[in-house]
Amino acid sequence: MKILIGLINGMISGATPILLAALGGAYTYYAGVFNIAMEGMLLTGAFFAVLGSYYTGSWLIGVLLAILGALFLSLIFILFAVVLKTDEFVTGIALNLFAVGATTYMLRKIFSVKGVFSNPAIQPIPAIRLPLAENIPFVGEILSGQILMVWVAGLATILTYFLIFQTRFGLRLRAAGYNPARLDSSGVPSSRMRALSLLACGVLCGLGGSFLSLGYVNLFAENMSAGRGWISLAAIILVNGNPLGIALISLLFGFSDGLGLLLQGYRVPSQFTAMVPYIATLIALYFYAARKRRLNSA
Amino acid sequence: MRQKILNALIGIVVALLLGAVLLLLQGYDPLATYEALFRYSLFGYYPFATTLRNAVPLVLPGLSAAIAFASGVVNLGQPGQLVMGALFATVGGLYLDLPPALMIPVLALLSMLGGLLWAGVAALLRRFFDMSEFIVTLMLNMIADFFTAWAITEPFKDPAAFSPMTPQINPNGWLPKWGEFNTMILFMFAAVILAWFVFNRWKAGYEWRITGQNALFARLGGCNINRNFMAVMLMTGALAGLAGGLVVMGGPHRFIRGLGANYAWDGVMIAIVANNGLIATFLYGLFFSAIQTGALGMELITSVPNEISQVLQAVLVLVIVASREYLNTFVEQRAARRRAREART
Amino acid sequence: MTNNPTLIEMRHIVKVYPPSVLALDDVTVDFRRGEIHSIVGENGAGKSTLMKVLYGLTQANSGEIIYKGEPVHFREPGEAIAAGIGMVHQEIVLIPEYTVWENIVLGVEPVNWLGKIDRQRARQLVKQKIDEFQFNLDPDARVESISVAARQKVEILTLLYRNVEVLILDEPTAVLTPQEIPQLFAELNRLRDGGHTILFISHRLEEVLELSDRITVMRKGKKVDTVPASATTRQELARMMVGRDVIFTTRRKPQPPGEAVLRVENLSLREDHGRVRLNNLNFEVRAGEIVGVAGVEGNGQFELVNTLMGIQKPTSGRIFIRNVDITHFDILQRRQYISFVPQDRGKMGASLVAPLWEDAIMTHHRLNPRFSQWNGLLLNTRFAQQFTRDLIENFSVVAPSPRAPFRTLSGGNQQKVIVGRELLLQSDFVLLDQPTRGLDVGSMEYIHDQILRIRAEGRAVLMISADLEEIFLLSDRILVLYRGQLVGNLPVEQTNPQEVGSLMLEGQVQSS
Amino acid sequence: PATSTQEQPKRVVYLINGALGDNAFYDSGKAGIDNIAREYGVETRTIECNFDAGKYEPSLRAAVDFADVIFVISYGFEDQLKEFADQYPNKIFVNIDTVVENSKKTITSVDFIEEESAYLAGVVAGLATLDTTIPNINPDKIIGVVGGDVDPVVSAFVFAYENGAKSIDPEIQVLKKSLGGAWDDSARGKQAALQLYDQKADVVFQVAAAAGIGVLQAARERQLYAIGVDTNQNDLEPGYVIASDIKNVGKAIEDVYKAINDGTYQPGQVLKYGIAQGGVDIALEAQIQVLPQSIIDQVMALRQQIIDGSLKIELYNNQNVWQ
Ligand SMILES: Nc1ncnc2c1ncn2[C@@H]1O[C@H](COP(=O)(O)OP(=O)(O)OP(=O)(O)O)[C@@H](O)[C@H]1O
Ligand SMILES: Nc1ncnc2c1ncn2[C@@H]1O[C@H](COP(=O)(O)OP(=O)(O)OP(=O)(O)O)[C@@H](O)[C@H]1O
Ligand SMILES: [Mg+2]
Ligand SMILES: [Mg+2]
Repeated sequence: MKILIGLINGMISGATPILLAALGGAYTYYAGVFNIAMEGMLLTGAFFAVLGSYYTGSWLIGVLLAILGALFLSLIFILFAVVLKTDEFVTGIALNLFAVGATTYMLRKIFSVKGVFSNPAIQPIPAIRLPLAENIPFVGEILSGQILMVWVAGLATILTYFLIFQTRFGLRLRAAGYNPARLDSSGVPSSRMRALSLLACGVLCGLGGSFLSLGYVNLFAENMSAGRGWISLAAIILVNGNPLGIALISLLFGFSDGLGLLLQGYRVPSQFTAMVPYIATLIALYFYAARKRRLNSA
Repeated sequence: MRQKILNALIGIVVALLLGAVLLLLQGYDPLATYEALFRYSLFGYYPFATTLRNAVPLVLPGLSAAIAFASGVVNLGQPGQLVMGALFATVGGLYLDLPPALMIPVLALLSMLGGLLWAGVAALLRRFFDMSEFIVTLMLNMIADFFTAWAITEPFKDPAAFSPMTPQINPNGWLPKWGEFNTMILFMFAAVILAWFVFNRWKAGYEWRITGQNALFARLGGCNINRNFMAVMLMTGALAGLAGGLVVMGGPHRFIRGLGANYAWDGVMIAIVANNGLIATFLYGLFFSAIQTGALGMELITSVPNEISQVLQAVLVLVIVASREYLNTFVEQRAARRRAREART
Repeated sequence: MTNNPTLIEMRHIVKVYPPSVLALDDVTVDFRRGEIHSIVGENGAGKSTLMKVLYGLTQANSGEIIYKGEPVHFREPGEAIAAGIGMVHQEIVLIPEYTVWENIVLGVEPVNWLGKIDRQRARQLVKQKIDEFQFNLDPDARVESISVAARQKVEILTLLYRNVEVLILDEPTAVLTPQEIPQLFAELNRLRDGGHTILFISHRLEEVLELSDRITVMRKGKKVDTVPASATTRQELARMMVGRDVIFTTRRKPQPPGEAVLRVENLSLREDHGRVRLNNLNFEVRAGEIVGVAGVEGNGQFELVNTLMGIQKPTSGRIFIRNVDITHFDILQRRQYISFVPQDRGKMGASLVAPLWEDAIMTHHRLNPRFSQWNGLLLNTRFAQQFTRDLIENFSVVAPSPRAPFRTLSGGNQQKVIVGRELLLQSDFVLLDQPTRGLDVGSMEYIHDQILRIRAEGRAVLMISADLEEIFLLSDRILVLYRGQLVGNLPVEQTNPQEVGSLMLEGQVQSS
Repeated sequence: PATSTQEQPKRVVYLINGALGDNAFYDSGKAGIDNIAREYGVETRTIECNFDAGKYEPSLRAAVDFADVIFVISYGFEDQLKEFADQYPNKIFVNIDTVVENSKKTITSVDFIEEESAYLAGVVAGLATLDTTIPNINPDKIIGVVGGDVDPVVSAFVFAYENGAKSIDPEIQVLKKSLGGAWDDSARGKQAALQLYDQKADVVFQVAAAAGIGVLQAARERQLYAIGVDTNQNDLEPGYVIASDIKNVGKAIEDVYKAINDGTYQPGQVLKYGIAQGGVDIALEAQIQVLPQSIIDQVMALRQQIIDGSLKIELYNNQNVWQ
């Protein structure tokens, strides 16, 4: 029982940063921006979250700073890819490289450490206890005690869904991806929508980064995004950007990651259990492709 | 052509200037830093030889990516293909015993086979299940990483070693050195020339290029799209795999942890910076190798930390590509304005 | 109407596309309030560019625009729309995934305080406009599911929804059927009578004469003249456009057809969920014969081409060329028997970024052994260059060199390269899909001559065209496709455009 | 070739295969280097290879060009190290944490007996899991360990840890998780630890560098206990880290350098650094002391036995400790 609850909680916390980053990527996906900079934005967000929280003692300021940090990368992305029309893939790769170098450098410069900065003065994002739900067996143990950012991620999923499919902003955003010429000639510059989508991505990746460094664990480590930005990209592409689908894939990924660790207790070499999430992604892709083929032929 | 070279040079210069500003802001002396950077990468027998050698695992995956992208194939699996190639060559080197003249080519071929098979997995999944090679190759990179890690900690481990690694391969499979020059660079030159030749002179290369530009047109023109996709996937996989084999045969002579580092991924980046041009990929590969190699000297002499060289590389990538595109439009617009002025008079 | 006050004046407009295409060369023209003003000219004459400059889609290098007496400068279409000028592009730019009303309100969506789109109101507003202009459109239909003519209406409605006074229509009739055109014209006339100013671009001179109040003729970036429609003729317009006389009658000489080259037997294509795309087609095309395929777009032409070319597999039926059953051949095998000119140059006919020679040798490189070296491994580039130079010469292509990027060629020259490439394949059967779509009179004439020449050589031609005039001009026999069915197989001498038109629209000849 | 008669060295390089910032092994060595610089006024440099095999040879070459004394942590480039040592017999090569022997026998190796301290860590964990008077300790005899990878060094830790725990009570079960090389992914480290706690382990030993900090944080979250590694991490999560297994690389480096400076240095030795030599140790003191004095006394007694040689700790010998 405890293991199962642990697995579910692990799934939720594993999914949260991926979900937040992927939701951010969904905006750019719909706006027709090929954005692979989520990895760098997560990392930058994680760094600035710790920076803000450590110096001010307020996790909220940490989160805000994380958003600003990730937004800074968004601005560079906008400058190069939207204004100067540089190839988006190149811009993304360069920004990821930049984020690793810059956060490592700042870590050394500001905190005079390399590798990990962990300090009791870093205020974590609080966990939300639900006194009512707590008494329900099983469900209560999952619902209560989740870190605030988990709920934020859930909310962000719904909000993103609403924004993209129900609002003026969303109609224009998707138009920028489907046919920018149409949007341009209807008087809304498509480049503006692309820029806005990148800003949205920055905000969400900032939140995701702050979850990494102030939520699940309470420290900054070099390269602590550890490929989650790439997984979020795979999640987006797998479900064509649909926010609900993204939530599902993120959970699947969080689950298989935890499952991989758990399987180690059962005589599978750790390198193979570590592959589980990636193999799960491939399997998801298989079913997705099969479904698409069916739809196409129908 | 001259314009292209000029644009590249301007981009590099602007990027280096920007980098200098960054260094100044952080309180380092940019001149001394660049001096150290290039002294440890270009000016000198050993530095130059090292730069050439370090270029191998950048240029080969770069060529692989350039050919794939230019053919409309999104093979991003170079990192995985590289380590699989390295593993194949290593295992071959552990169990085979042939005279060097045979052993070296056999191991090189084995490494190509490793990369080819790993790319082949992605190709087959795409071909028969319609699974986008973009995601598949990315996932296979991770899987290859763990798989090779397992291979060197379990079945092929060196029991005498303190960290996961295989024993050394048979010395007959070691690439000889000429002075400081490692003969692995010969393989690189040969690969560049061959790849260029195949891509630009072969009939298949012609079809790949056209397919990359307009797949429907190529298909209607009678090109066998599926076969070409397979061929490109396998060939680019083999190129990346070869890089892995050469790294083993010319470097530590065994598969050790961290063998692949970030090379292949940097190679992909280089291919894009080079706009998928093969010769340009080669040149940029040398250039970035020089930066990476020189970073060591930079660290040693001016104690600029090596993460600064990472930032510098990011700036280089962005600025080179942005300025190339900016300069192209700038040049064209200037010509247009001149033309308009002529028309008015 | 021709005496109305001037609404827009464009003065001394110069526009160069980088690096050096002089698209507008000192053009001065005026448009009056409440007129339908047509602009005609060959491909590349600069018609679209002139309108794009007015609309703010592209910026002129010099010159000025006076609108309602004030100098204006629109930096983007939004500003032009705000000032009351709207444009429907030559290529329809709608979002197929969106519904009609979503396309129309995009950019000026009615929303509630949350930013949520007020669907009810948006649909109602669109409905109102549809009714007001009697457009007969379903606001909830997805654009990908409606006809080309309906899409055109969506484009026009989009502008009317924004209350523009000036409507710019860039070749709106190019994609319409003969029956749809009068409807559009009636709508335009109604708009004009309601006080709108309409700027209309077209190649089709008889349309222009019928519709316009005044006509401006352009040639090679220059304005030739502006004339009242009532004071000119088709011949005169054509002469101004191309700078010489143009013949409009057929030069097709009678010629007895030979034996059957293409034979299609019981060809059907059914999609998985049962929709019938091609329904039991039976026909043949004989040597020395041009067979035209008429039909409203979307009635099976696309699928006919796809099954003939091997892109789609027919559900049943067989295809023979000279008694060889090619039904199960792959594309390359078919290419030994079929020359094919596709309808969309950029999408199917060539790679725009490749150098000209690489586009010119496609298919030849597989079929003609002289392109091979080293047992077919290597491409004989020297021969390829020679081949391209010959093609350029024999098909009067204007191109700087075989190495010039294909996209730098003008549309007409691109089409000549493709036609030349295909005709040089020497196959017995030639499949032409809209061979002159979007081409100007000069290029069209040239391509028509080539088609007649291969007929004279005794090759069999199947030509799909949306242009009935072209079909009647060239064909010996006309096939009419209606809902995937062959509803007419008529020798050209025994029919007329009205009959074919009815077959296209109704699948049968009206009894009235 | 006696280096002892040579003039005083001027430049020292600390060459590591990985990167600084592990809060542990490499950093501890760096501290020793910094102390040398301060005490003897020599110029020092650190070269990090970031686990990039392509950098090993050029780095070694640069180090040889630059310095007279080279301290290396040579995982991965033992072969090149031998070559260079043979080529430059006048330079001093000190290899840390592994044993490398070149044909001219000039390389000095510092070998840490990590089994000694890890054994004691196992003893601490074993005693703690049996002592239900400690808050939140459950009656199950289960403890855990999280390793960064499954390499021989981590395996040696796990091996001795298990032996230590079983020496207290053979029924104690040791659950093991490895992060498959994700040394820097502290979230993963935390998740692994949480799973162990959910499987009823009440003490988890981390051998996972940066990822291991996540283990310590998991202990706080579950209100259970962890054991730190390499440096004294007892106060990183006060009240939840009950001990740290310390590896004092800096001390070894300083000792060797002192010998060089004093002229007593002998090339080609293998210097064993166990608890007695101050190379490894167990640290129990903490701001908030969780362990009862009885346990502390018991561990200290065993530690003393190891120092005076009355307790011999079994060394790791390539057994598969991961089941
Ligand atoms: N890093 C660089 N430094 C200097 N010059 C460069 C660099 N990168 C590219 N160039 C120049 O740009 C030119 C264009 O490269 P590109 O690879 O497109 O040419 P190519 O290989 O001949 O083309 P293709 O591969 O299509 O045949 C190169 O020939 C080279 O002279
Ligand atoms: N975006 C562009 N870049 C470069 N050249 C262009 C561009 N658009 C048009 N041109 C060139 O400018 C000239 C005028 O083009 P324009 O589209 O105005 O002609 P048009 O009269 O509308 O022709 P058509 O009847 O084919 O639509 C042509 O030579 C064309 O090739
Ligand atoms: Mg090139
Ligand atoms: Mg036009």
